[in-house]
Amino acid sequence: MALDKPYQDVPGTTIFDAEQSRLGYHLNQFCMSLMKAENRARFKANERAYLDEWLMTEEQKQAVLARDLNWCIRLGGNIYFLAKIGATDGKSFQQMAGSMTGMTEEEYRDMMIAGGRSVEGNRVVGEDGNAQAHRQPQGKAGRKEAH
Amino acid sequence: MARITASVYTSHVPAIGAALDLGKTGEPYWQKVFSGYDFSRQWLRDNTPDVIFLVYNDHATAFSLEMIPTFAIGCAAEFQPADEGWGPRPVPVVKGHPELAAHIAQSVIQDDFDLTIVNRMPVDHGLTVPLSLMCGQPAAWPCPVIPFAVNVVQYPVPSGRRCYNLGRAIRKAVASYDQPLKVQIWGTGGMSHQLQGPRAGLINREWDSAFLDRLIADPADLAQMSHIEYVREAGSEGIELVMWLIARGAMSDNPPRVAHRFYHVPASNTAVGHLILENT
Amino acid sequence: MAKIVGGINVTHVPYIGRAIANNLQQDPYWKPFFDGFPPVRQWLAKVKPDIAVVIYNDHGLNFFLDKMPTFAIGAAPEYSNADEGWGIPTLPPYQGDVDLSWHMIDSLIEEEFDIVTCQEMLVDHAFTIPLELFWPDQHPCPVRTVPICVNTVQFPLPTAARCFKFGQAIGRTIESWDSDARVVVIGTGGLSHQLDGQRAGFINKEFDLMFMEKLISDPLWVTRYSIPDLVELTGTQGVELLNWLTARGALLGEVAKVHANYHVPISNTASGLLCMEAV
Amino acid sequence: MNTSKQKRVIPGTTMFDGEQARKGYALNKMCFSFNSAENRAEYLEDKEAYCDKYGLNEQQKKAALSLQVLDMLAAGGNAYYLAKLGGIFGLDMQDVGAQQTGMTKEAFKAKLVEAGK
Repeated sequence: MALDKPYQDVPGTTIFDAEQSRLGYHLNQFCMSLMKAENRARFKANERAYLDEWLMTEEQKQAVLARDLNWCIRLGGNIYFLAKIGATDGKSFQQMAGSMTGMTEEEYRDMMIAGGRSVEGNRVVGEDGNAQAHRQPQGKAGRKEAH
Repeated sequence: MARITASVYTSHVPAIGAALDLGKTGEPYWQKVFSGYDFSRQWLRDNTPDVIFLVYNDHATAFSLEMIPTFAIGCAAEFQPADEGWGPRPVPVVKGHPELAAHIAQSVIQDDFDLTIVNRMPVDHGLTVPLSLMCGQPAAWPCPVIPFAVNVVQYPVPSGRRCYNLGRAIRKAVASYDQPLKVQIWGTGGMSHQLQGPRAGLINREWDSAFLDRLIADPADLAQMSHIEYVREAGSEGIELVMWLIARGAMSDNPPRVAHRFYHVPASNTAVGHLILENT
Repeated sequence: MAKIVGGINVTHVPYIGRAIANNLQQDPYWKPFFDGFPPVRQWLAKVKPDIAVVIYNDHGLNFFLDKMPTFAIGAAPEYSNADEGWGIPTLPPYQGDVDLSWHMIDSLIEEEFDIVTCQEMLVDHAFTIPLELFWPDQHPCPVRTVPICVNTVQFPLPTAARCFKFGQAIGRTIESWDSDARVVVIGTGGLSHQLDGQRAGFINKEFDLMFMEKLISDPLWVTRYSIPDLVELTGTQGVELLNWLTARGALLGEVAKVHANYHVPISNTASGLLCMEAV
Repeated sequence: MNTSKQKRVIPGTTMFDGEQARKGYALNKMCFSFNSAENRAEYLEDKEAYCDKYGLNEQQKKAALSLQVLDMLAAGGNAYYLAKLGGIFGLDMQDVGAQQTGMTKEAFKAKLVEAGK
């Protein structure tokens, strides 16, 4: 690509650019289908069978089944599309966002009420903020999963 | 001649719509958010325009990755609130203003803005939440609305400068419409927030505050800000703020009167910012 | 960096597809039209493009009036042709070049063109027929493709000046692409014709010939005309010449005529063919 | 309406602008559906029911059923879309052109040939 991608050095952040959009095309189109009540019902009745109707990679299907949004994003998912999965599960944006940080819903909510995540240390990869790779996972939920 | 009388800027968090629809506005958490709009609802009752030109972004609702327009103008007579996955919001149908929309399309396309013309489009929370915040829960919205969708989801997204200049072209278009309509332009989205990845929850109060100051005082300079600064400082979804520059660009060159200013953290994942600027 | 080998502008009437299917190339009605192509095919054999960037307008196959983009660019790995309503046999899919597509999308938005990106896109006769005429009987088509649609259907249309600038930006983005690919730019549509209303059948030979000449020597000449002027001068569908102008813009700088042909009529249309290369 | 004032009047010519696009939405949408052979067959089976399915108003329905191109244009039809309806009945663009200009197809063709001289 001829244009610079200056956004790759922002920690814990994936910019939904052409490459991601290509990678995640079918994953995101699957998400989009969940805007219809009928499709949500079919997905819930048999997730695997519904996923198999889409030209997604096996890994993308696994990431959806695991409801691992960070994994979905690595595979080209975009948060606005992925939100339809959360909606199908009856989850709010806040619950979804919490799940990506390894925090419980309560921990995440408290962080937000306290003014949100600070930008200090979280601007550029290699600083020492709480979104940096070496500080993951951040919360109790993540630690539980880590074991 | 039609004229732009004022501009309104506000975040459009879906959880705000949910809180309204589920009757949670009295809860202390939400009370703090909604209190910032008490003034605004009264202001809008006192200053109801003939048309609202509402700039927002579609959140994977009307546009799938099959086709993503940079700028799309709604020219239809009405727009249905969308089912975004939670079921449609229980809000009134949005009535459009096809004549003014077509006129604006004609004028700004002549001015080298390559709009996508939309004759049918479901509208999502990006459009209906600002209306709810400003109008409460009426049986019908107070006036016709022209939806204007901007791609801030799939990169490349338009630059702040392009958005600001588009606002100026819209100003010119409105001024050349020969009905005496009062038009408000609303810029929605932002302020700092990030919904994705380990940096989710990012908020930058100081930066937001400076953004509001500069938006009021020197928007042309603010429009020079690069994408990367939005992302780094205001979070990956903070890029939505470029849409505020469209509304600001549509205001006259005279310094505006600041009718109202409000800022609160958080509403769900987002720093809520809100401004009302009147043309002087 | 990629190299633009030249450009070809050509008319795109669906009827031509039927003539090809029925082998009517030597038929007296069709001969003056088909005879225009051998020199262009020879030129293509000489300049050997790897990729064709095809600038055209969709006729209600991929886009409907629910959402009508001014400028749209394909970014798909392949593009299928489909039945446009007449049941004419469809052609096999065309290979895309997603790297070039996205490179173009990135730089065009950077240059303040407010395009629509399409990761799925059906291509209609305006795209397929020219390729069929340039590379007859070669299936799949021997070049990779990037389709670019200009709205010449639902008013307001982009101005001629905007189309020319869009073309220039397309040219710059191709030339800044880090690749050794050879690219031919194709513009399709026109020339003067009108399919609808009491004025149906309108042809303006004088204007068409002037346009073809000026496209070589002074492409900005046509930007003096507004869209209503162009409708008046060339017919409601004659405005498809905006695709020619866009393709000409992409050639950047001065060009020389390699070959030209003009013939009236093909169905309701004045057909033009103009092959150009940089000097 | 504001925009209509700036409209250029060219005899026998309609520019397909926003006003036309809104007026003709249902008619054009029906024609767009004829991209599929299945839909074309369904139309031929019961034309009126098919028009109703796409919400055509009386003017549009009447124009479509009678295949009167000028009437369809007056009802907001666009030539590229109407061509798909004409195609069902084997009408090519010269048939359509002749009908609109009140000429025989032969005379219409001759007029085109003349224009090239």
